[in-house]
Amino acid sequence: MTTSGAHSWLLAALLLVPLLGAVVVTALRGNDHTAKLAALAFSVAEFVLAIVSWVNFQPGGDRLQQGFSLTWIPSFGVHISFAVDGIALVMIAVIGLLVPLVIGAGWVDKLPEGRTKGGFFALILLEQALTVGVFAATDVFLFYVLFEIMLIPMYFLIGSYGGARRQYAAVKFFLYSFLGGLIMLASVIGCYSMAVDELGAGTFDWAKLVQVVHDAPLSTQIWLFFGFFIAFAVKAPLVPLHTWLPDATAEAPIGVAVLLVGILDKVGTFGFLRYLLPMFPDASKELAPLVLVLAVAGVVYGSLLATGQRDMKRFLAYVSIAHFGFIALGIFSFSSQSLTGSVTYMVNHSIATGMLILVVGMVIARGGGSTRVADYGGMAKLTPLLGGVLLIAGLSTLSLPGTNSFVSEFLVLIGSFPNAPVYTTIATVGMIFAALYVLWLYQRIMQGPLRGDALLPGVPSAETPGTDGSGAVLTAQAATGTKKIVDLDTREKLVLAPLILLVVGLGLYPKPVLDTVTPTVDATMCQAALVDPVQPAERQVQCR
Amino acid sequence: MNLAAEVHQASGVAGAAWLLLVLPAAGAAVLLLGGRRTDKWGHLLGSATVIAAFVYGVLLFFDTTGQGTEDRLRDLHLFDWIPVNALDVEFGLRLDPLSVTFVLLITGVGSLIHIYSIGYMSHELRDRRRFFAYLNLFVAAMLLLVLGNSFVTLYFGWEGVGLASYLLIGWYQGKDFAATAAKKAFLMNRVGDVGLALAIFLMFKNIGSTQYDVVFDKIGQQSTGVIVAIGVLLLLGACGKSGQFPLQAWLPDAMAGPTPVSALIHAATMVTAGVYLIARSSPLYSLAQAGDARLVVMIIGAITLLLGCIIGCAYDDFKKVLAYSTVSQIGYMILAVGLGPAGYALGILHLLTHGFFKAGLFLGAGSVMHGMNDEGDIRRLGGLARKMPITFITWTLGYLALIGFPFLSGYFSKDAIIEAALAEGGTRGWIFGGIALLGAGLTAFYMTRLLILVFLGKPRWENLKSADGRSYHPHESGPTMTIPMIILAVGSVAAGGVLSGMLPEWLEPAVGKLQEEHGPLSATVVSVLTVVISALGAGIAFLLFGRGEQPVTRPQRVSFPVRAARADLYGNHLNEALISRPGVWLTRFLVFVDNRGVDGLVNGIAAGLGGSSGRLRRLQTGFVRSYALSMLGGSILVIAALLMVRFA
Amino acid sequence: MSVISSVLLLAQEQPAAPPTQVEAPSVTAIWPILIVLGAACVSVLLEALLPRHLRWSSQVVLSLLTIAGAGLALVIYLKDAPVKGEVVLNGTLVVDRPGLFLWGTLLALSLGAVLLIADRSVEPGGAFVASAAIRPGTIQDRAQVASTGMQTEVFPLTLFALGGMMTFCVANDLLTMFVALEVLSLPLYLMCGLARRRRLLSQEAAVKYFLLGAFASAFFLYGVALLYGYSGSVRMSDIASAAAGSDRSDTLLFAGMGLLVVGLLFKASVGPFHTWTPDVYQGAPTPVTAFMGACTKVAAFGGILRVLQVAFQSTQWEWRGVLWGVAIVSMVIGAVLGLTQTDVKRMIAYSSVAHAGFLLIGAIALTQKGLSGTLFYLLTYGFTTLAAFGVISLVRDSSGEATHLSQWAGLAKRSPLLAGVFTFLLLALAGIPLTSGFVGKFVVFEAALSDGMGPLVVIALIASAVAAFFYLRVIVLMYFSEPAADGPTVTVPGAFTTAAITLGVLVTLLLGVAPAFALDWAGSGAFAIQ
Amino acid sequence: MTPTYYLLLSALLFTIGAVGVLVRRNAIVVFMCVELMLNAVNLSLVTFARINGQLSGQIMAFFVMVVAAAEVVVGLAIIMSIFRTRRTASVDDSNLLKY
Repeated sequence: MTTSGAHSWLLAALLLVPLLGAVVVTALRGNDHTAKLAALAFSVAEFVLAIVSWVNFQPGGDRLQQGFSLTWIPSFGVHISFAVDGIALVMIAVIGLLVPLVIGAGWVDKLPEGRTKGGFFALILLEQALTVGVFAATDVFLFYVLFEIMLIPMYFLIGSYGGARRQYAAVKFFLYSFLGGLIMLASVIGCYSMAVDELGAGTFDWAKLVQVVHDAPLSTQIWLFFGFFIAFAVKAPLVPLHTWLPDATAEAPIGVAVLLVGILDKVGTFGFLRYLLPMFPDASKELAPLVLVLAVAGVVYGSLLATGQRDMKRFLAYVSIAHFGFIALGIFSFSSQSLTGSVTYMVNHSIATGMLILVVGMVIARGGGSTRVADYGGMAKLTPLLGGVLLIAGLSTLSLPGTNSFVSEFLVLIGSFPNAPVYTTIATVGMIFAALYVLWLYQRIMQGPLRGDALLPGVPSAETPGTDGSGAVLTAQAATGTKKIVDLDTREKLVLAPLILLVVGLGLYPKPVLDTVTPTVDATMCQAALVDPVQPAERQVQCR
Repeated sequence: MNLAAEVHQASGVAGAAWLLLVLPAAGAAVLLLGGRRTDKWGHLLGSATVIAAFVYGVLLFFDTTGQGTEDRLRDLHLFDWIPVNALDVEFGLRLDPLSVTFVLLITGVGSLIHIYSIGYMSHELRDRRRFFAYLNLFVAAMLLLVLGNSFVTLYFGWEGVGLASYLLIGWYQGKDFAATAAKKAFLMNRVGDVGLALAIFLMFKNIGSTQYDVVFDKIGQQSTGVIVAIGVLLLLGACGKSGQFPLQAWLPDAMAGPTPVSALIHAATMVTAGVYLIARSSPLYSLAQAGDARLVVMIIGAITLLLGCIIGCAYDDFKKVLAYSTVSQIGYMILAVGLGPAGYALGILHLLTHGFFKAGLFLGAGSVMHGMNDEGDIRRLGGLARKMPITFITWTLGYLALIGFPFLSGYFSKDAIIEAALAEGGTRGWIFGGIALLGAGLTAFYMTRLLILVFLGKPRWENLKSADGRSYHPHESGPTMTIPMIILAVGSVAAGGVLSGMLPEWLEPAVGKLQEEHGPLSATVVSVLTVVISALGAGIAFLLFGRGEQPVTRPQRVSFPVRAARADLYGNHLNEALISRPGVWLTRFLVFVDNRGVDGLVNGIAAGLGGSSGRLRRLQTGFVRSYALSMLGGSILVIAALLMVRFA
Repeated sequence: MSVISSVLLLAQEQPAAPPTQVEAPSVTAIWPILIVLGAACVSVLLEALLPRHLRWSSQVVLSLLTIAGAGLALVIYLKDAPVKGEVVLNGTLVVDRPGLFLWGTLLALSLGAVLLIADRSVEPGGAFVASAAIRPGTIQDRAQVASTGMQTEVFPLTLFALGGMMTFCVANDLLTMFVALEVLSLPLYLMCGLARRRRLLSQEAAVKYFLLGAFASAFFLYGVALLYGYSGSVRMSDIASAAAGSDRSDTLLFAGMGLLVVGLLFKASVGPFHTWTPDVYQGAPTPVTAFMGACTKVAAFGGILRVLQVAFQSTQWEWRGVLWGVAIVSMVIGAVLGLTQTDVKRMIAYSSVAHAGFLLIGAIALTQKGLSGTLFYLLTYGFTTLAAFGVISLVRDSSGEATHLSQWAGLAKRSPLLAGVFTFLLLALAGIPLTSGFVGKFVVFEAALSDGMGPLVVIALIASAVAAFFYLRVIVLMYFSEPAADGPTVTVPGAFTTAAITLGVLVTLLLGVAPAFALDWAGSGAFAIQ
Repeated sequence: MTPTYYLLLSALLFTIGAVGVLVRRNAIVVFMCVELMLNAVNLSLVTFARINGQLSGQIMAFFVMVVAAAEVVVGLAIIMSIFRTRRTASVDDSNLLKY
C-alpha cells in the first residue's frame, strides 16, 4: 500500500466508517430504536471525519491529497486508489452533512410493512460509502466499478421503500443509469487500450490516463467523450435524458429523494469536471456548443415544466433539472469563475434543494401523504414556522442574494457570460422562471384561505382560490380540528437548523468553499489548456 | 469627469458604518427567531434599531460634511465576498454624499413609519412583531442597496428590498389577492433584476470588475455599444424597481399591503431605488457616448409620468390613486436624471421632497382608512375634514406640496425639473418640457379630486356599511400615528426650500456639478407657467367634483378615455395577453411533450422490445422440424455469406 | 483412445509404412482424460455388478474420487508442463495451456454438477427417475415418484460426457474432435430424459436434443469431409497451412468451414442455432441442465477457439464478418426473447444464448487477449450458471420445482438468504461490477475493442443493458412484490447442493473481487500449433 | 469417370437427408434421414481419399459408421421410451415445450 500525502488514514476512515455502519445497523435491525441510534451515530461520526479532513486539506498544496493506493488487478494495472482534491472534498463534506439530516428526517417515517428502519438506514449508509468512494476514486476502473455499484443500494431504496409505482421507477432508474454506465465502459476500455498502445503496459490511473488521452486526435477524443458524456448526462439529468428523475424522485421516500438529487446526480457533473475536461480537452471545446444548448434547454425546459407540475415531488425533480442546466452551463463555458460557480452550485444545490425536499416532505407528512399541490392551501395559518422554512428554502432555490445559491448562480452566470453571452442571457432569464415556480408553490401551499383535501378532508379542494369568507369558515373548521395539523417539532427543527444556518452563512461568507475549490478548478483549467477570458489585472493564473 | 480619482478608506465615525446594516438586520433576526416571546416588546425593539440607525446616520452626515469636498468619497472595506481569480467582489460600503443622503431619508422616514405602525398595527397584536421584523429587514436591505460599493452589493440590497416588499405586500396572506399581488410584484421586479444582472455581467466582461470605483474609472474607455447597452440594461432594472413603464403594473397592486408599507416602501424609499441607481451610475450616463441611453431614460420617464397621471385621474381607490401619483412623480425623477449633469441633483431633490410629502399623504390615507374600517373607496368617503382635523391638515399640506404650490417643497423640485427639461433645448426640450408641464396640470387635477372626495363635500358614508357589515365611526388616530404625520407635513412644507439651495453642491462629489442651462424660457416664466397650469387643473377638478352630489358607486357609462384609464390603460391586459396566457399554454404543451414525447419515446422503445419479444417467441413453436429448419436456414446463410465474402 | 490414435497414425502414415514404427505413446499429459474415461468404464461395471442399494453411494464416491484424481493428475502435470504445449498420441491430441485451463474449468464445474446430481435431500431419491423404463402417468410412475430409488446410470453417463468434453478441448484433428463431440453428446441426450417428475417434458427434451444434435453433427461431419477434401488432412495445422496456399478451390474450404462451425455453434447454443436450448434447459432435470449449461458451453467454446485460432487464422478476413453477424444475432435473440419468458429455466437459457454471443465476440478476436478473455469468461459464466440452477432446484411446490416466475413473487420475504444469493447471481449474469460477470465482460470487450471491433462491442453493451431488464424483473418479483398465497416453499438443501451452490457463489464473488490469478492462468499461453 | 460425380452424389444425398429431416414426421424416419446424411458424408470421405490418394479418408468412414451405430443405440432408446409413453412416434405430437 502506497500513500500519497499525509492523513491518508482520514480518507480511509471516511470510506470505511459508513461501510462499517451499514454492517452494524443491519445487525441491529431487529430493534428499531438501537438501529436508528447506531445509524445516526455513524453518520455523525462520518460528518466529523469529513470536517477534519477538510481542515487538514491544504488548498495550496498538491492537487490530490490524503490519498492511498493498493494494487488490485495487476494484469490490467488496476489499483484501489483514492485521494481527494478540492472538488471531491467539498462534495464528500456535503454527503457527510446530508446523511445525518436524512436519517433524522426519516426518524419516524412509516415504512411499507415488513421493512425495518434498520434495513433502510443501513442501505443509506452503504450508499454513502459508495458515493464517497466515487468522488474519491483516482483509478478510472475503480471509479467505474463504484459508479455502477452505487446503483444497487439506490435501486433497493427506491424499490423497497418507495411509493405506489416504485417498481417502475426503480427499474427505470436502474436501466437508464446502467445503460449509460455500459456506454461509458466502452470509453473506459478505449482509453485503457490507448494507454496500452502508448505506454506498453495498460493503466487506469487517472493522472496517467489524462496524460495519455488528452492529446489524442480529435476524432478519437470525440468518440471517447461521448461514452463518458452520455453516462454523466444521464446521471446529472440533462434534457432529454432526464425522464427517469421525476419518476424516481416522485416514488422515492423523501430522504432517498434528497440523496438522489443531492448526491447521486452530482456524480454526473463531477464527472464532467474530473473526466471530460481534463481527458478530452479538444473534444470538450469542440462539443461545448452542444452541451451548452442542452444545458440552457434544461434551464428553460425544467423551469417551465416545474411550473406545470401538479405533484410536489415531480416539481422538485424538474427544479433540479433546471439547476443542473446551470451547472452544466458553468462547466462548459470554460472560465475559472464559471467552473468554481458550478462546483459551489453542486454544493449549494445539495443544501438548498435538499432543504426544500425535506421541508416539502414535512408538508406532505402533515397532509397525510398526499403529494398533490391542489390538496393544500393556506397552511401558513396553521404552521407559520413550516411556512417560514419553506419560504427560506424556496428563496435559496430561486437564488436570492444572501442565500448560498446566489453566490454559485452568480458565479456561473458572470463567469459564463464572457465566453457564451447568448446562452448566459437565456439562462439569466431563467431566473424569472425560478421566482415564478417557487413563489407559485409557496402561494398554493401556504398562502390564501385554508383549503385542500389533505388539510380539510371532506371539503372539496378548490382549484380556484376560494373567497376570503369561505377561507375564514374553513379556518374555523380546522380550528375545531377535523384534523390536527401541528407546526414543526423539535426533531424537525434540529434537522432544518443546520441547513438554514448554511443557507445564510454560505450566502454571506462563501470564501471558505471558494478558497478550497478554486485551486482545483485552476488545475483543471490548466489540464484542459483553458484560459480565463477575463484575466486578473495583476496576476495570471499559473499552471503548475 | 473622473469620480474614482480619490476614494478614501473610511475611518473614525465612518468606520462604524457597518452598524447601519447590522442594527436593523439584528432587529429583524431577533424578532424572527425570538418568536412569540418577543410579542410584547418586539415593536419597540424594531423601532429602536431604526431610530438608532438614524442617529448614527446623522452623525455620519456631519462627519462627512466635516471632510473637505474632495475627501467626501469614502469606501469602507468589510470583507471579500466572492473572490475568484479575476473576479473580486468585496463586501464594502461606499460613503459619499449621495449614499449618506439616502441613509438619512431611509432611516428618517423609516423611523417615523415604524412609530406610526405601532399604532396602525395595534389591531393585529399577534403578528405585529413579525411585521416589524419585515420592516427592519427592509430597512437593512435598503441601506445595503444605497451603501454598497459595488454593483453586486447593490444587487444584493436590490433583491433584498424586493423580498421585504414581497413579504409586506403579502402581509394579509390569507387573502388570495394579497398573495397574488406580492407574487406579481416580485416577478416584475425580477424582470428588472435580470437587466441589472446582465449589466453587471457586461461590466465584468469588458471592465473586469464590478466595484464602483474601477467601473467608473474605466467605463470611459469602452465602446459606445457597451456603454449604451449597460445604460439601457441598468434602466431596465430601474424600471422594475421604480414601477416605470413598461413594468409599472405591479405598483398599484402592491397597495394590497398595509398602508405604512405603502408609505415607506412603495412611496418614499424602495421605488426610488431606480432613481438612485441611475444617479449612482452618473459617471456612465454623463458620458457623451451614453447620449442614446440617456434619451431612452428620458422617454421612459416622460411616458411614465403621463401614464401615471392619466390613470390617477380615473381611479376611485384612495391608495391606488396615490400609487399612480407615485408612479408619475418617479417618472419626473427619472426624466430628471435622464437629463444628465443638468438633472441628477434635481432628480434627487425631487426624490427627497417626494419622500416627505408622499409618505405623509400615504400616512394620511392610512389614518383615514384606520378610522373608516379600512374603507378605501373614495366615493364612499367625503366630508371627513371635521372628523379628523389633524389628518386633514397634514394631508392638505402634503397635497399642496405635491401639486407644487408656491414655496412648498414640490414647487422647488418639480419646477426645477420642468425647467431643466425645457432647457434641454430644441424639439426635445419642448416635448419633454411640455409633457412635464401637462403632468403638473393633471397631478393638480387628480389630487384635488382626491382631496374633495375624501375630506370635503357631504359625508357619503353615513348610511353605508363596510364590507364586514359594520357602520362607520370615523375618528382621529392616536398620537403614534399623528405625530409622524405632522413631522412629515412640516418636512413637505420646508424640505424643498431648505434643500434646493444646498443639495446640488453637497451632492457634487458623487454625481458631478449641476450644470445650469438656460432654455428658451426664463426660470420665473417657467414657474409662473407651472403654477398657472396646476391651478388650472385644480380649478377644473373643483368645477367637476366640488359642487353637487357625488354618486356612491362609480358611474359606468363613461367616455372611452376614462374606461381606458380605469383599466390601467390596458397594461395588465397586455401582460396577460402577451406573456401570461401564452406562457400557460406553452407550459401545458411542454408538460404534454415531456410525458408523451420524451418519456413516451423511452417507454415506447421498452414496449417495442417487449412486443417484438412477445411476437418472436412465437417462433419457438416447439416443433423439432421447425427448429431443424431454422438451423438449416442459418447454416445456409452462413455458408452463402462465407462464399460471397470470398468470391464477391 | 490409444487404439483410435494408433489406427489414425496408420491413416496419416504413407500406406507403405510398416505398422511396427508405432512407439508406445507418452500419456503423462493425458492422465486426467484417461482417469475420467477409465472411471466411467468402471462405474458401468459397478452398475452391472453391485446390488441396487449400494449403487448410489459407490457411484457418488467413485465420481467424486475420479474428478478429484483427474484434478490431481492435472495439477501434477502442470508443474512441469511445457509452456508451448505438447502433442500426444501422435498428434491426435495437443495438451497446451488453454487446453489445461479448460480441463481445470471442466473438472471444477463437473464437480459441482456431480454434487447437484448426487443430491437426494432436495427431492427424496434425487432428481432422477427411479427407473427410466416406467411409463409416465402410470401407477408405477406415481410409485417411483414417491420412491427413493434412482437411475444411477447417470453417474457413468456424466463421466463419459466429461471425458468427451475434455477430449474435445484438446483434439488436434477434426476427426478426434468429432468422436469426442459424440462422446460428450450421447450421454447428455440420455440424461435429459431421466427426470423424476414431469417426465413427458423430460423425454420430449431428450428427443429434441437428440434429433437436433444428430442433425448438427451431420453438418459438422460433412464440414470435416469437405475440409479433408480441401487439405488432404483433418489435422488443424495442415488445414491452416493448406488454407495459406493450396490449389484446391476455396469453395471446399469455406463450405467446409461453414458446416463445421455450424456444428460447433449448435453445441455452444449460439443463435440462430440455439433453438434447442430453451426447450432442453427447461425439460431436462435441473442438475443435468446445470451440467449442460456450464460444461457443454465450456467444451464447445474450447473447440471453437481452437478451430478458429489454429485452423482458420489465416483466412480470418473472409469469415470474420460472418461471425460478427452471428454474434449480433445471438446477442439480440438472447436479450430480446429473454424479456418475456415466464419460466426461470427458459429465462436462463435465453441468457445463455446472449452470453454465447458475448463469448463469440471474444472468440473471433484472434489475439492472445481474445483467447485469455474468452477462457476467463467461460470460467466465470460456468460457475455462475451452475450456482443459479442449483438455487432454482431449491424452489419447489407439491408438483416439484416451481419454475414459473409468478411463483417467485415475494420470495425474499420467505427466504431472504436464497433471494439474496440468487440476486447476486443474477447481477453477475447482468455483469455488475464486483461480480465475476463484470470482469468477464470487461476482458472480452477489452480484447474485442483493441482488435478493432468497436461497433460490435457497443451492440454488445446495449444488448447486455436490455438483458439486464429481465434479470431485474426477477429481482423486482422477489423483493418488491407481495408473495402469492399458495407460493412455493424453499427447501433447505442438503450438504451436496449447498456445497455446489456455495462453490459457484464463492467463485463468482472471488473472480469479481480478485480476478488477478485466474486472469494470469487464462493468459499463460497460446494454442500449440502442430 | 471423374470423382466429382461422387461428390455431387454425396451432396445430393446429404441434401435429401436434410430435407427429409424437415418434412418427415415419424421420429424413426427423421433419424434415418440423419443417418442418410452421415452416409453421404462417408461417400464424400471415401471419394476425397481417392482423390488425395490416401487411406485416411476411408478409415474415417469406418469411424463414422461406428459413431453412427452408437448414435442409433442411444437414439432408438430415447425414441422408444417416448413412443411407449405417447403411443406415437410423430415428432410433431411432442411439443409441450415451446415459446
